[in-house]
Amino acid sequence: MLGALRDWIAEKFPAWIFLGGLLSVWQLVVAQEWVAAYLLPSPTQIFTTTFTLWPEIWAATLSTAYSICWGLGFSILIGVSLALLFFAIPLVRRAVLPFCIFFQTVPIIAIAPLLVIWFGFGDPTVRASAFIVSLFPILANTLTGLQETDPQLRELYRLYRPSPWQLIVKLQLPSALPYMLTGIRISAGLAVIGAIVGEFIAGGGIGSLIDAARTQQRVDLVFSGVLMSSVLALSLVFAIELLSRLLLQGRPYLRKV
Amino acid sequence: MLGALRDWIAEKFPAWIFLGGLLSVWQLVVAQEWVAAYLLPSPTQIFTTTFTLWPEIWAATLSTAYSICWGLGFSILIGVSLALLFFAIPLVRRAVLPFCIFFQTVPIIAIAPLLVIWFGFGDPTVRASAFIVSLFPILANTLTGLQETDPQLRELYRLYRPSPWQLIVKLQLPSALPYMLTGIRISAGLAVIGAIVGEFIAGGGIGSLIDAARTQQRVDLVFSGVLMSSVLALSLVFAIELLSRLLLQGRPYLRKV
Amino acid sequence: AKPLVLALNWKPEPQFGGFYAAQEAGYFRKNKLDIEITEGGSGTPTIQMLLAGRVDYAIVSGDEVIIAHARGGDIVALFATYQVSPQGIMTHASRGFESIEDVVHGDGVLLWQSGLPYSQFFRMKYAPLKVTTAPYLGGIGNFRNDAKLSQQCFVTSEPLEAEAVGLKVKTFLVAESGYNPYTTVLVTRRARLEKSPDEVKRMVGAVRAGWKDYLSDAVPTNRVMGDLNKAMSAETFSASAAAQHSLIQTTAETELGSMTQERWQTLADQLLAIDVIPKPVKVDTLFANF
Amino acid sequence: MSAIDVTALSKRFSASEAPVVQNLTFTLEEGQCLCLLGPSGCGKTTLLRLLMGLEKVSEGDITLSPGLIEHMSYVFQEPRLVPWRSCLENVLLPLELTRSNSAGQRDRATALLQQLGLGERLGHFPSELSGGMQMRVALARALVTEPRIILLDEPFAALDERSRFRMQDLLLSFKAELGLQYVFVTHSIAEAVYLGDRILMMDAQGGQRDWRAIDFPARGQALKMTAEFNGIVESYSRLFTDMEIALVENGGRV
Amino acid sequence: MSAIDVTALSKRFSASEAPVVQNLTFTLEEGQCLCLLGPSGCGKTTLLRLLMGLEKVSEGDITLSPGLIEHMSYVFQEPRLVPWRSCLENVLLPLELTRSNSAGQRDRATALLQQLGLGERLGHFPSELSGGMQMRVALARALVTEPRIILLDEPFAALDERSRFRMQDLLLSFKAELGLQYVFVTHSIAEAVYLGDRILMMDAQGGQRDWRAIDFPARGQALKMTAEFNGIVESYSRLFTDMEIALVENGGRV
Ligand SMILES: Nc1ncnc2c1ncn2[C@@H]1O[C@H](COP(=O)(O)OP(=O)(O)OP(=O)(O)O)[C@@H](O)[C@H]1O
Ligand SMILES: Nc1ncnc2c1ncn2[C@@H]1O[C@H](COP(=O)(O)OP(=O)(O)OP(=O)(O)O)[C@@H](O)[C@H]1O
Ligand SMILES: [Mg+2]
Ligand SMILES: [Mg+2]
Repeated sequence: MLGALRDWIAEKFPAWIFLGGLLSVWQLVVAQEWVAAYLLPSPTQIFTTTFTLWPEIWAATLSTAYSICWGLGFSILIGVSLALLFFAIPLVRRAVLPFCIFFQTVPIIAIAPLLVIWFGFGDPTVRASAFIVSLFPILANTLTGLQETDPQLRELYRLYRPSPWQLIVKLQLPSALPYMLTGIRISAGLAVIGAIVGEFIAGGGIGSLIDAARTQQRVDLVFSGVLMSSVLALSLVFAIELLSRLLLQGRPYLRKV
Repeated sequence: MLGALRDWIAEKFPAWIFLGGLLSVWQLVVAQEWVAAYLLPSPTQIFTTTFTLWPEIWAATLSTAYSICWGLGFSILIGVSLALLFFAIPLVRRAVLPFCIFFQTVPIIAIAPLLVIWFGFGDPTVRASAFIVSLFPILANTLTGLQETDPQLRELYRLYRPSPWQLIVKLQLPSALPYMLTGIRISAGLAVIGAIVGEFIAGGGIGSLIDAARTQQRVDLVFSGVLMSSVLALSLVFAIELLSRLLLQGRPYLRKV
Repeated sequence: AKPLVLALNWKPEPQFGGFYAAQEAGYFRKNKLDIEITEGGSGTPTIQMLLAGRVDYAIVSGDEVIIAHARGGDIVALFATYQVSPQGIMTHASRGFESIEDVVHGDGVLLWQSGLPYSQFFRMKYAPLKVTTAPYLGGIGNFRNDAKLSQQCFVTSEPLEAEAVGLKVKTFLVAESGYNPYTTVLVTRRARLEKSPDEVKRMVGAVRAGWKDYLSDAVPTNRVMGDLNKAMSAETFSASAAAQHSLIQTTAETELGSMTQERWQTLADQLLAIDVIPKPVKVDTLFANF
Repeated sequence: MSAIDVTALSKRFSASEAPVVQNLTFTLEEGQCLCLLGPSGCGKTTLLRLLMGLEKVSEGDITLSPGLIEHMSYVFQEPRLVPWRSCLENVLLPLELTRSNSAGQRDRATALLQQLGLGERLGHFPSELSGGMQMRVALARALVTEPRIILLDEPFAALDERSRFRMQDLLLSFKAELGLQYVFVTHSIAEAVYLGDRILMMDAQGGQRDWRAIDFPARGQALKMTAEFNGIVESYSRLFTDMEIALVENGGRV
Repeated sequence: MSAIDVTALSKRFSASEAPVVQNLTFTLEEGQCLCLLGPSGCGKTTLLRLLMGLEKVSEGDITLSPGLIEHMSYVFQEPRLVPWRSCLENVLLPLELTRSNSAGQRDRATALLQQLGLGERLGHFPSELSGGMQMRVALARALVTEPRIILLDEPFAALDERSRFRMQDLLLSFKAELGLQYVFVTHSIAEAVYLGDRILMMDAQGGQRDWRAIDFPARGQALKMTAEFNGIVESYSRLFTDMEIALVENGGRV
């Protein structure tokens, strides 16, 4: 376990290097005034702002993080369940799947009145927004994964007349795993943006902070918020990755024999 | 080809039935005033509005559709290319991939002034927004698809010392195809939302229409816009589906031997 | 009992100073009211929240009141904070514009929030517009970056920020064009007013007292709001509070926040003329002075 | 009573192509074991799949003795192991799926793998096993449920001669001790003659070329040295040659 | 000059486990063909993969004659066909990948498939072919590039006896006419004796049990009836039995 952690840090090393390079170039671009600081604050300024307002920013981040976990958790739960349902009953899939796309395309801002009225101010609306935005990728990817299950293995399992539940747990979910994990990774990023947009409307968290700062010329604060949201997204993605490594632990998934 | 089209219409039949049911329930809910009409207009009202303002709505839809195609097209191009690059050079993947997640999580509205300054008001910003929002799913899914290529087949191909290009075209892309298509389906929905948000910022198309209608509490018009954007997304998804069927034409992709 | 909710349509800023002052000075409590103020954000639909009964009092703009009526939403305006609409058009002084008409007939870009009634009013009154229009999303980033760009503003906000960063600006009030809706209007549902006119009366009283305090000394309340809204600096708070003073203050004979049927009627007629509302609206019952 | 009754059985995969299995009729009695012979591509696998219910019958009938279907087991022509399960987990799979995964049966699975020479490979994943080992895991997986009848598609093709002989005798011992029946597809005529109470030989068109009862008083590797055994093997060999000549004359497919 | 030179070759997959191939040393001369024999799981496939460069050598050396590596071909133990390519497209794959896809070579691919009895299956997808057919497609794919040496891992295991004999003679004719060399893994001792100029026999531990030159003046199916031929087969059979006895005595792995 500890060894895995060490490997993982080593693996992430190039990303840190790249980050360093990126920040240097950014700093240079702003220092040389190639882009005005009121449009794009320099990294040092962003860090200073973040540091100065840390208590508020941290509280906002926590609140957003909480909503994201809720929204993403529900997306995974509902997304995987729906995918299983659609897979089990193709008629339902053919009838309902197109309407799931609707979920993805409706701008949250357009249905904000409905959301706020159903869920009220604050967290519940934010969670709902994170959920709506992040549902489809998990659903679509899990469904594809289920449909791409090796038909030869399916035939093998069928020989033993498993219950549908067994078929799901012992064959279909394991073999859909790489698809699901990719779907979750995509959804994690979307859940973050969903939560922030939700907070534009319903208040609270990083979204509110960005919204207020945006109209007040506080680009540095806007970018602080953006920074924190990216940190949240990256932490989520890394957490998912670590978790999936622990889950798989050297098992050769989807590797043919 | 014609037969395929007929099959396809038959396959979509359940969706139409479901749509009918959904609309009936919706109509009932509004007619019975379970939800007030100023929050949720009835389907008939939405259709009436759409019909009355058809010239404006149609022009807006065309303009948005155009931006979406641009944005999604670029996403596919850049997403697939990046996935290939990341796959070919793992160091680059480890360094850069985390920052692609940044793209997904930054609220377009927060960087609106930057976008507008770089791309100008109007279509270019809208396209850029559609692109930014829809890049990641294609990238992530294609990359997963490439990584999940059957190692046994990879070994087989390597025997013949193919050029990297041949390996990509003849092995990796075909076997990543189901992943890619799912990624494109997810991205299609996101490109629609990206374009609309872009239009909130830069003007034009359905986005402007929704934005203006929202300020004037024209919920019916807001929903007309939402309706058209969903129609766009569904048309895209269906087009992708038809195209992929034509492309594959009975070839047993990813089916083991 | 649960507190009554007053929904603002934006973050704590001087435009809501009186409401926070009433809370701070305890005027609500003194009037036997338990009020919870909730802040809003981009796209917070306060009027729909009010209509749906999710909140008890809301802050909306004058034109929203008329539009809501035209769409069958029965609300009553109780207290109009801004007697003169603070909406304005901010231009670079270097352009040498003398009036709104110059701006809309000039070249360059004009940023305004799409769908705002006054933009429609301009389109009718000054037709045809020559300026290129684009959506306004807040902030003055684009304004700073482009010397030929004009934008909508609250005269209490953006022009002050622009001057603070050293820009020379010239600002025109939208009201100059003849379109002058009451702004930052306290509203409630008619049902609520009819059920307990007394509570509404106490509410308006507390708000008026709050605004009186705020107009005479904004500093303590600004400090409270500053804690809630870290994005706005203390200087901006006081500058903004000073700038809005004349737009809120009424003459000696009329009380703070009071409204006239005549002005509401003008607004309704204007909105009808520019097709924002489909049918005439009776204005005599749509507001109540206390 | 007959265990398997096949009447005028045909199978075609598409209307436009010639049938793959053509008009087969035979009866396998309770307790008897059947071997299938025939040139590559003649339809042996297809017949086995039809018996197992993995393919739909196009024409004709298959009747199984009542209750038999619940006690059938199948070994595919390729190992078809689950890649993310270890050797032992692969063998345990049928027990998990049929909800009969008792401790005793786990022991049985281990014992079976030991009998098949895989006692040291319990924890290996399929990709770490040799071809012959994979096939033996598949065999263990089919045997672990204690079936009454087992359908085997060239199970020993990837084994060396010695292991193969050992496996043959293992199968015969299961037959003698547990009453296990099997339907066995093989390309080795000697193996078919050694293992089959009945031999069905198919021609290249999927038709029934020969249907014969093989009767030895006792079976054992020594039998393979006897003149009688080799005579039978020889006669089948001649049948193959005849078919080939007929084919070449007709310009037909191989 | 020697084509393949192997010195003290060992391979282990992990440091903790016993080596899979152990201390092999042999030399194959130009023009000679080699057959590999050994119990299931002894390391034959691993040796073949080492020769092809598909596995890294752990200890020892493999030296190929200069330029040979570019003219090597490989047939895996399983067909390993590309599922989305038809039979003919699978055979054309190497030509496409080596950029030598001329019209003449397309014809050659079709001709090869016809020689292998698949003339009517050109457009079928792998999932529509029988096991033996798939293996033959794999064989055609390996031959289509006109290699100088071809490594074959039990290529005929899924074929009936007649087809197998025909394939054996086809291979011999390629050897005689085109100078094709091969390294051939098989479980059939007779096949090894029939096809090999040299036979390498491995023991269960991956070591070198026997290394012998087989010399017949001429080869043809009739050879299999001769006493000399059967004597050699018999001697190998005895070697297998000896190894087994030794194993049982040592309580070793199979
Ligand atoms: N799914 C399918 N679709 C079309 N044709 C098929 C399908 N499966 C098998 N066939 C055809 O049926 C015939 C018989 O195949 P089958 O696998 O039963 O042969 P077999 O006797 O088992 O051969 P082998 O000994 O090579 O395994 C072959 O010609 C094959 O091409
Ligand atoms: N990737 C691997 N990791 C670990 N062990 C392996 C791996 N590949 C093969 N082995 C082991 O190496 C040994 C030899 O395997 P190999 O496939 O070479 O046998 P073989 O002689 O070809 O057997 P068969 O006749 O059954 O095909 C086996 O014990 C097998 O478990
Ligand atoms: Mg077969
Ligand atoms: Mg092998």
